[in-house]
Amino acid sequence: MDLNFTAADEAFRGEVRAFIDKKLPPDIRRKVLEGQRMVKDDYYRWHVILHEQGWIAANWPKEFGGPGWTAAQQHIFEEECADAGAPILSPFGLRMVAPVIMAFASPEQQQYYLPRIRSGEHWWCQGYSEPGSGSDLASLRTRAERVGDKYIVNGQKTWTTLGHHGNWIFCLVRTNAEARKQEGISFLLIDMKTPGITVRPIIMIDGEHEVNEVWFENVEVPVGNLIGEENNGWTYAKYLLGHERTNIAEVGRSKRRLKRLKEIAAKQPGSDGKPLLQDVRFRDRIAQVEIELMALEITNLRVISADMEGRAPGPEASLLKIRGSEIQQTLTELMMQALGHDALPYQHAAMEPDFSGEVIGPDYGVPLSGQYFNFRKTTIYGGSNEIQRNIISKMILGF
Amino acid sequence: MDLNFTAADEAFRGEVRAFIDKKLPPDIRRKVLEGQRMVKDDYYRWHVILHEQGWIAANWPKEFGGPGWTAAQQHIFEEECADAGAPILSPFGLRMVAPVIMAFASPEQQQYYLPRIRSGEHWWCQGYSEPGSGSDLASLRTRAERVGDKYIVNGQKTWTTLGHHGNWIFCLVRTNAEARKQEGISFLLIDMKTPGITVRPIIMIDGEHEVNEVWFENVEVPVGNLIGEENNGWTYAKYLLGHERTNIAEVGRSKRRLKRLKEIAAKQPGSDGKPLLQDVRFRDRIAQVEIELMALEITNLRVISADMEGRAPGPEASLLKIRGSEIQQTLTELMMQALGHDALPYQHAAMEPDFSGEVIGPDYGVPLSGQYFNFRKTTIYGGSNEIQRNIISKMILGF
Amino acid sequence: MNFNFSEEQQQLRDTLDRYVRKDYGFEKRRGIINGNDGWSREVWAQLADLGVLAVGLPEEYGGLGGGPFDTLLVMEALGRGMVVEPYLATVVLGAGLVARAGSEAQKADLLPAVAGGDLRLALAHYERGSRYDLARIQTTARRDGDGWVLDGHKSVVMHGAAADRLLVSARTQGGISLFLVDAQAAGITRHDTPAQDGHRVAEVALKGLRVGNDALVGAEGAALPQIELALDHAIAALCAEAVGAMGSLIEATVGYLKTRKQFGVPIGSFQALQHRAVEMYLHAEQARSMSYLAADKLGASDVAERRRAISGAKVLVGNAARYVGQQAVQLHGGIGVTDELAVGHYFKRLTMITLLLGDVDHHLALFSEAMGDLP
Amino acid sequence: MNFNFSEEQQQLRDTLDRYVRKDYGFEKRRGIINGNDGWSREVWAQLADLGVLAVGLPEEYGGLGGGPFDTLLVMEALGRGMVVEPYLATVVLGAGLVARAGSEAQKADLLPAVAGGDLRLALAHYERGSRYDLARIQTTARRDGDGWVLDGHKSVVMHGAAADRLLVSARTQGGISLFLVDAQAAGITRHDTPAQDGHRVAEVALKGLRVGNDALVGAEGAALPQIELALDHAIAALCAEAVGAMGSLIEATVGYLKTRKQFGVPIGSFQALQHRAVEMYLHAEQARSMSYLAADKLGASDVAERRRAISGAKVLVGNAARYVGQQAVQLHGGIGVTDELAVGHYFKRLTMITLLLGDVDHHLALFSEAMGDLP
Repeated sequence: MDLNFTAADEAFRGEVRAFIDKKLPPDIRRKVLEGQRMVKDDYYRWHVILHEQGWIAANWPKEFGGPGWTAAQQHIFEEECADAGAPILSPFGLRMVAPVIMAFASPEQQQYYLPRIRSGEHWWCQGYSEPGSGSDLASLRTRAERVGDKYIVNGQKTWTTLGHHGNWIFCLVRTNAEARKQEGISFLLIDMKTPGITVRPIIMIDGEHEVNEVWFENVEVPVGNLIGEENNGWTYAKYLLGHERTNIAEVGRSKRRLKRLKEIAAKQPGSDGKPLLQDVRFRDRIAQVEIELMALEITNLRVISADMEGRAPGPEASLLKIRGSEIQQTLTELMMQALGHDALPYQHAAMEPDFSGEVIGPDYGVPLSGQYFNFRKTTIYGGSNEIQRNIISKMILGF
Repeated sequence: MDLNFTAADEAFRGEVRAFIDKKLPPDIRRKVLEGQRMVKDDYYRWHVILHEQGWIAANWPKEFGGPGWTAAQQHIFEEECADAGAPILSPFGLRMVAPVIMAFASPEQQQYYLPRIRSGEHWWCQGYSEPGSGSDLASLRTRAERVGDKYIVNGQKTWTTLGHHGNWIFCLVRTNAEARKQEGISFLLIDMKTPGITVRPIIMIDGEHEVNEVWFENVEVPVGNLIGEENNGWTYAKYLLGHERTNIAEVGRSKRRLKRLKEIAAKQPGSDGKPLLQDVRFRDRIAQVEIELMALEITNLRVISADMEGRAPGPEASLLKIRGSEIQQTLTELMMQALGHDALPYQHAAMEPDFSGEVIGPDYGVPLSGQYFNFRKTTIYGGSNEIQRNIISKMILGF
Repeated sequence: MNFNFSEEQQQLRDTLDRYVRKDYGFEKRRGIINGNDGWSREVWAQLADLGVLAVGLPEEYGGLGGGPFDTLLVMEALGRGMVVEPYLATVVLGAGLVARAGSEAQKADLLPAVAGGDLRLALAHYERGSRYDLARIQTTARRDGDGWVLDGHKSVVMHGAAADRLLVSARTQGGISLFLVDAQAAGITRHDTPAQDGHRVAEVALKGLRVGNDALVGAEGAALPQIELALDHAIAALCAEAVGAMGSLIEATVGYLKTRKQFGVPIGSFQALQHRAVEMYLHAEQARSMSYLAADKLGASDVAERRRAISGAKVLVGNAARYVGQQAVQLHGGIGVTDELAVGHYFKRLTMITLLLGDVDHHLALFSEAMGDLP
Repeated sequence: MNFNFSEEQQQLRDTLDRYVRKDYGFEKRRGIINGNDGWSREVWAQLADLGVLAVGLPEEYGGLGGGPFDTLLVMEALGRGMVVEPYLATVVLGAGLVARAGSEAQKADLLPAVAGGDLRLALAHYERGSRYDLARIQTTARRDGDGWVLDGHKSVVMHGAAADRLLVSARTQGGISLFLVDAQAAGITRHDTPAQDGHRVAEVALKGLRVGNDALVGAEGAALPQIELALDHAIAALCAEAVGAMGSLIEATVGYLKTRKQFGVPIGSFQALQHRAVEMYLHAEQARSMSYLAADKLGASDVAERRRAISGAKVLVGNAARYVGQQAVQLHGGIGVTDELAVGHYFKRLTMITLLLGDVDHHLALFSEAMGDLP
């Protein structure tokens, strides 16, 4: 039993930190740390920088172009990126479709897609959810009819994160309407430039454009874009959902936000005029979430340690998702609460880095209410926390 | 809209208060206020005092010997009794079986039982729950077989509160094993001196004897002890459960306990040596429960006001039960917490009023931990809070 | 003891409810908040026609002589429809202050115009750095001849840009004083901004603003208790608004739970979600009770008793609004966090209500500290 | 980074688990706590035989040289079986203090005897009115010839009556000092009382108690940091015990949910109860993590870092123990609040653990106040 990283791990951390310090563009870092609006190029530039370093595919095995890191190293890398204010890499290519391609695609598919994911040439989106199928994913209705060497795809996907940036989308589609609901589903890769695809923005509660609806109208997809076997897509989908959990707890980013929260609380006045950080009640709230986060960090390391030994995943991934999202929500709520009346103004334009108008309230306050509203999504997406509780219940209770 | 009592109500309050001041025996009052162990005679003496005043059957209509009070007066009476430290009157006769007798029993039964409930000659117990049927009351298995002009009763009841004091018990028994589960149940009154009845104590988590198991072995009950029609008992049981809600919220007693909590917090030292009542965190906890109780008092009055106008009961009774029990638990928890390490000693003998040994910790501390443990029952009994939530859900959601 | 509203009160509520439901739909509201002003003169005129603006004002100045429970009814109905017009700012805060503290001339000048829908008011009190402390203001008013000159900056003034006249607090020799100023006067700059909840707030800069001695509302240096009382009225009103909004939100959520199907059944058939909906209901009912208590105690002669009820209400309603808002979003799932549905907008309004005029921690502190003299 | 226990550690845990399961059943425990002493010499001897008493003590004094994680393993196993014998008092608190602060002679005198099961210790520090403040003690020790005379009253001393020797803190000229005294000495009166959780506590009165200079543990006036460290070890141990108890309680509750039928189905099929069980699991897992962190930081050279982890652990484990205990009772329904089932006893032990050595509020305050120097 040893909670500390090895000397080699710590050396690795130093290397990562030095690299980020040197290579992460300051304008991007500032945007992330201050919660300004990100554009596609911000993500892309960082992607390319990591690609050039050979670090883009942190979780990939060496044979597919990954850096060959241990789980601990991956964790350290994530933590350092989060702490430094590096943008979140879109997970849909690197962490979601890639493992499926590595596990189930043909060698030709692997050779075609994997390098393009690494280089950033392909920006992947996820075509899972549909308006009628949220938690009940397997009830999806988008259908792909095979005609000759093509699938004709019709239907609608939704909640497609950053779909307006993407050029490829992996979709669950129904290829057999007769079969039981999980059994008629296939896993299809679709070029978003194919005629018949329409991407429509969904404006979020904070007024931002982040997710989309994607409509398919007689979209022709070569059968060569099918992953694995037809009607076997549910297996791959489940593999994907169960695969990625190194970063599900978002410990790194929550630690950064905790730091930010304390900075804000040190600047904001309390009702007695002294800094809010000296207000017993507010500071206690910070303390409570900090303690919960300290525990989650250890829990996360426990899971990583089990992963390193290849122990079978238990309900821990759901645990990390539930507590991780709760902590994120508490942190964003406290940051908003710290603002008092300054949380009220909605300053859409001030979220641009080149905004030169008059900001109402402190500069750091601009994105905070929106972030609180937006982060309500964290207990909904990626399998809502209710679904996560069902999963744990199944494992510990059998019901 | 007027939240205040009328002048007439306030005058009534004065009358009640003066009466209690004069008539409530000081030894009993002290036991109640200080949480000492009560004996049967404590309850009985107070019962008789109220009976002599004509106030024993607060919730009964005049024609059956009640004082003819309005709902507001009943509320005031309860509140004053609670505040003064009067013992809780056993509800099983006065508030549970009596309304059923008034509504469904024959005139002869009414003339026999009701005066004896008022006088205290009959101390009633409740024979509802069985080991196998808690929340699922209708699954009860105690059976009564009709043989001539008698029922032969066999089975087991449990959680019989103060069953060791009682001489009558009203029971739900199965008189038709073939019928659907709610339909074969009858409502039977049983003299506890009948041969074949055994009362066995259940010791509670706090070490006290409060509830019992009651065993029936070929107990012969005259058919004249049946209320209403055979196999129609479920209707009467539901009537009983829905009937009594004036006092379900326990606002009066919680207000007294809140006062007690503040007294204790003013005496106990905080970690900084100043009274705990000046400790921000502890006082905030008191404040939170006090605010919740302020709201519940108004909610309770709203329900009484609706009752006075005969408006149909909504989910409010369940609301009062849920929040009322939560508040009781919080209050007992805070009193225990106020003791710090003094909450540890278990001083069973010191709960007797004539205890003359050395008390460890402050005198007022003796019953507090036990009370906290014991009060976990409040969210379980009388239809657990989960069942209450189901009831509300049914009403507002239809599920 | 009587928890019924009078026939007139019920009529008022029904009329306003009908108006809001019929003429203030979600899309209409969206149009209004995206418009230039962020509120609608047409709606304002209609509210005046319905008598809503007059209800809480004294009869001798064109009002209907209603009390806190009438204001409560109005606010609850406005809350149900998320009405963004400056009712709270103009009638509850502005006109209320004038009615209680103003001179005869000021009342005669302003109140009939407010009641008739021809004049809007705003209270410019809090400043950057005040947080929720009423006394921490730095705007100054110094005597200049037989008038005053005001300098300072008022921050996040509710509906400051919609107002024709502003009630501005400022430090004078004797303490804190209140001035009634023309919003268009030279020396005032207003910066209008949409708020997160669709309402509007303004920054108000005062630079060498000259006003006459007749601008003083109440006695010089004696404004703080009046401002505190006005804000207590506003808190009680916000509590009632929150009760209305929670009602709508629970209705929407219950409706969604009944109709949205997953796994072949309505999601409302899942017990964990049922119990969540029940907890929302419990919070909302307790909040309703506290909104009554707050309204009732506004007239208490004992200030401590009033403040206790107001702070208690803000705490309990704040906790309720937070729970109900967050759970409504959660139970709606993805569409709960979009701009498309009303749900998210109710959530935002409820969130801002909890922050306005003192958050839960602030009022818990006030309530808790007042416990000192006990027992 | 490695979250595995060594083979030896696993063996120790397995042995102890097997012993507790087999030889320390619920009825056996009931017999012990209802006995005169409230603990069993036979069990104590068996624990000694199993090596449990020696595991955390230095090798040079008959111990096995284990560290905080070994103590954690033992305490977790004892927690699983609600073992009431004075392990915490004797080994963790008493022997730990002597091992860290005692003289060579004291160590040689006491530690092998503790390891062998022949001697029990207790720390008599807190007094009535201390609440959780370590420094607020009034017992005095004054020099008398080449010895000391102690006067005072120690309150709620964990297993004070089972101890052969007591470690007593007292004010001396230089500050707070610690004395090792014979529990049978003239001048000591002990009043043994059962605690709510089946353990024993004692009131210890000291009246003109004479001890030699060799009774002093560590330097005169310098005991407070040592006592604080000892109590931090005890807090970490209590956290581990709570993790063990929560594990048993969750197991029992899950078992009950699976088998208890109502409405014709196991009550575990009700989603609202399922999610409650899940929340118990989440609390318990987070508590486990914090118990590791607390054990890890016991050896931190930076006292602030140690205290932060200890207080954080006591807060999180306290909240978890409260939730798990209360819900276990609630989910068991009526039988959960009887003396009959183990459930209620686990609940009582967990409750007392949250109160011992600083409750959630106390440690939250310590943690929160230490945040001052940030960021």
